[in-house]
Amino acid sequence: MADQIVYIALLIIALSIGISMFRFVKGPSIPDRVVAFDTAGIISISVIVVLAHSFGRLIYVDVALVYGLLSFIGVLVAARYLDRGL
Amino acid sequence: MEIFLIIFAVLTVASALIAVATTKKAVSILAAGVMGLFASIVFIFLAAPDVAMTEAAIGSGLTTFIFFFALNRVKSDRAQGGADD
Amino acid sequence: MIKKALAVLLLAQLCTILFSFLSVYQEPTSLNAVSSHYIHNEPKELGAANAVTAVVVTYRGLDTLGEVTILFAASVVVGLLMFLHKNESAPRRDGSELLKTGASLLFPLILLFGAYVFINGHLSPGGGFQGGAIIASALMLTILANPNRHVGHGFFWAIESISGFVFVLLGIAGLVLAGGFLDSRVLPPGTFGHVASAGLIPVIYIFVGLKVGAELSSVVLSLHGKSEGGVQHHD
Amino acid sequence: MTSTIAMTTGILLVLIGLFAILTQKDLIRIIVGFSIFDIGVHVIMISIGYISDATAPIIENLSQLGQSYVDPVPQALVLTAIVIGLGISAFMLTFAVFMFKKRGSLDINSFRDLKW
Repeated sequence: MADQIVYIALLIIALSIGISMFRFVKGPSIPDRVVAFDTAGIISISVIVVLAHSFGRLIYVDVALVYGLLSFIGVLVAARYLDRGL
Repeated sequence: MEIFLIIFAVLTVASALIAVATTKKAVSILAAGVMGLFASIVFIFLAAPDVAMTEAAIGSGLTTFIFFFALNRVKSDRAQGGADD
Repeated sequence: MIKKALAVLLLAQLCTILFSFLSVYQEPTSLNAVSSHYIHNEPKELGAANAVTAVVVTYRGLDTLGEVTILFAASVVVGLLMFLHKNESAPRRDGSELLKTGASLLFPLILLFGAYVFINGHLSPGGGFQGGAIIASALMLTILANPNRHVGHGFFWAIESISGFVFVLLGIAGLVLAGGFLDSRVLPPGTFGHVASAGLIPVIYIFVGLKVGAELSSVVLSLHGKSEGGVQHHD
Repeated sequence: MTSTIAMTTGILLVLIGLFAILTQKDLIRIIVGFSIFDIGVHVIMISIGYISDATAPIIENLSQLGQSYVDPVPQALVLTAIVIGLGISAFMLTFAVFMFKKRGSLDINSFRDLKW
């Protein structure tokens, strides 16, 4: 039962990453793509947490912590670059 | 579990292809960052959390930042409001 | 056009070679002798829970020393070249109020997390390199919020030199008091799984983290430019 | 199986990165190709160290020592290689900025000094 739940969760996450990658490929302007980058980063945090549960090693969650604290800085850099304020 | 590894491997290769094929430099750099992100998930599948963490902090984080810094320095000397690529 | 065709031809050959290697590759089911020795004897010998940390800091400690030296050389060259070509642009636009407040709020938290990552390097994933990268990212957040604020290179050079020096000194202490250069059995191994365990490994990793953090920060500062205020006094 | 999939990914990344290095004209995009190449090599190295159905080499308590763990040595090497890759990328970007300041262009076709 727990395995099925993990599979379903991973399927949903993979689908949402696919949607954000679609926006990344198609997005006509650069800000669209920056937002898609941010979304993909935040979704991958949840991938890592689900994988940590399914592999039974809770220490993998540290990787997700690093993502959570650092992924927003990339978006800030891109935003400041587009704003010509870097 | 292997099906999900295949999904993320395909996403990694796809974002690398975007990085090579796109015409805008900023998009190319962003796609390289996304590729680092998915590569670190592949590292988690390969039971290497240390490498995944390094890839998250350095490969997907700091590398993207210094690329943008360098791109900004290259562009700030160009005529203001020049070709935006 | 002919160049592109040649490149594709070359890559096709490389592709054939690599995939023919892959077609005969068998996934191993057990460790080889060296790695098996590292995994099974390391908890009793050194007492570090994370075997990767034990390999990086002790078994292959000399590699790590060479690696931080390469990073030092890279950061020196980046700083030198950027110093030769100063960027005399107009003052940059400041960050918005939201960005400034958020950055000053998050800066100590990210620093603290970086310190957590490299102090717990022997227990959980993480260590000096990751912690150093997190510290450099924290510095970059403040640069983004206040692009015109003067940040001197001197502070980072001082931290970098002191921690590099202490790293080598700890290695020599291992040579004198224990089995060899960078041997971590100078301090007692302690209880397995506690923060104060594994002998010298956490101490060495703290200095590696500080050194890597200072080097990456100085690379980031040099590439950002406009921070040569500390050096400008000399000319 | 797992390591075969990951190794295929790594080989494809290496090929894509080499293609970018060989065919792109712009210095910054060549460096992006280099970083793709770098990650591909790292993926290949880590997948060589993978053991079937093994877990990460982090021993939470001593009673788990009988479990099967993946090889820690490639992980340690890749750990340092990623950091060196960042240093080299910063170095190459600095050269790109330097060349731009000298020549006013990033196109490699406009650097003709040593061309014979």
